Amino acid sequence: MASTNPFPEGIAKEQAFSMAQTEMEYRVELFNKLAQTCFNKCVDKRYKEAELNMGENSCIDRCVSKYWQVNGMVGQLLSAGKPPM
Amino acid sequence: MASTNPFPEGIAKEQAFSMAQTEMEYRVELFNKLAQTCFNKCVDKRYKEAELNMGENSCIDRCVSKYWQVNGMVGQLLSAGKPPM
Amino acid sequence: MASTNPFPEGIAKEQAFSMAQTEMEYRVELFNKLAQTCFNKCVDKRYKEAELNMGENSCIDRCVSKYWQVNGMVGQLLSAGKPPM
Amino acid sequence: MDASMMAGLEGLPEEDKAKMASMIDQLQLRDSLRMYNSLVERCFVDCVDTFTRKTLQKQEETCVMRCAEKFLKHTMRVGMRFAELNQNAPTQD
Amino acid sequence: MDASMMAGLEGLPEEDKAKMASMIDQLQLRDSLRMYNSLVERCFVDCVDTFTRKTLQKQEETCVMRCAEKFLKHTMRVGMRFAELNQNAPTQD
Amino acid sequence: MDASMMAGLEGLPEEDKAKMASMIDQLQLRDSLRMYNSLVERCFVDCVDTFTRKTLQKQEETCVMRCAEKFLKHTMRVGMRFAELNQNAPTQD
Repeated sequence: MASTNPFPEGIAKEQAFSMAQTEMEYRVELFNKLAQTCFNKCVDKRYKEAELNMGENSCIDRCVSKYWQVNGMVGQLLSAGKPPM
Repeated sequence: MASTNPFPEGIAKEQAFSMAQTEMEYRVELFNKLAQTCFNKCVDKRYKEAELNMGENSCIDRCVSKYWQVNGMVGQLLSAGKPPM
Repeated sequence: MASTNPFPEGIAKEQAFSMAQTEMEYRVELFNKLAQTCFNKCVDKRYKEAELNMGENSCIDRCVSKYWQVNGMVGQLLSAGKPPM
Repeated sequence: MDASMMAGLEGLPEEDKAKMASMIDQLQLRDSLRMYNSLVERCFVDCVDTFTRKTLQKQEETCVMRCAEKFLKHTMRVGMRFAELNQNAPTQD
Repeated sequence: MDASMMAGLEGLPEEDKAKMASMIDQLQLRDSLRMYNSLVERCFVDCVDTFTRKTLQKQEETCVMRCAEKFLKHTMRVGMRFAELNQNAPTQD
Repeated sequence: MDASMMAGLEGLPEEDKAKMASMIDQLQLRDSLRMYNSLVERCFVDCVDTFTRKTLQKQEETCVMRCAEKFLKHTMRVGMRFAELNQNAPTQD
């Protein structure tokens, strides 16, 4: 029950949970921004029908693909730690 | 001090707190989005005076009412689980 | 192990942590909104080069200064508790 | 909201009620600070557009104050309407 | 995501796995509610522009329903593409 | 910020300081990830507008890289100014 280290497990474990949560929140936010952005770029806002038409569908697929690519590029720039000045 | 169930109360209670918190956050976000949206739709951005005029006030009341209605409609659509495809 | 007060320290301490966290989140949000806003006001979106030019740099400095001033003004208005109606 | 929200918490010991109250306080503080930040952002965006000096011009100040007051009054009005709707049926048409 | 995320949690006692599962449930609930709020906001902004009456007009209702359905279909499609990309390399060009 | 923030935590045992430090780390990680997401969104919105192919065109790539670098430099500059203002009076006019 007593340990030599006064706060070992509790904090380390909480930190692991907290990191996992932060990581999941990041993924959710990435997905949401991507979805909002591609909706804005690809979907006709007059809403003449409830279906996505062929043009919209192929625009969405390409938009997701390009967004993913931009995400990768920016990730490389940031992790390169390239001093931005 | 010892229970047959290894993690009963603690988790259930935390979950209840957490749900209550999520629900409150949802309400706050609904209110904030409604307020921002109706401000954008109804209020003159030239800010010629600090008061809301009659036209703005009645626009705000109707905007809140319509927003609430849209909230209900979308809620029904989602809870109907109507497969969107 | 037992204390006369059933929930003294635990809650007070959690509250202090929670306040500190809320305060930090506020600062971060202030900074992010300021940065996004001044980028929108000052930076040429055609991205003809990767550097900020002199005009952009001085615009940014003034923008930050003015944003800070607006932050102070609104803070005073709110803390004055001046009844807005 | 309250009824369903509190479902799991009814009849809990004092300690939990205190924890709940503390959580609500925290959420309200956080919400006020967010509102403050949004108000500053909105009024800055709507009122400040020249960056030839580092301090606000007189008419920018006036604009910001009116904007802030107007937004606060608007928020109060929306709050009243919102409360009325919440007391009635979950949806109103 | 999952692999690295779970790194610190592998082989943990049942209690922690339950806590983890509960956390994921909470995040999903929160995310659904946020999506709901965004959907309402978007379709309201895009479809409702007249405030001469306090109830929706017929064509506003139609617009809102189409908007909501279209956004849901869009989100499902994006979800499928996103899942495919996540299964492949972290970045794809 | 720091002074008032730490008020309730002064002279606390080591365990609490560690908890505090861990919280700050988490907030910083979360903030970095949000900044990353915002940067991607902004540069995508500003630079990508054609969807006839599924990979970026050369000039879109160039635009994204410049946008990202420019935004990072901008953020650093704003950070310096912001720090200066925080060191002086709470408000400066």
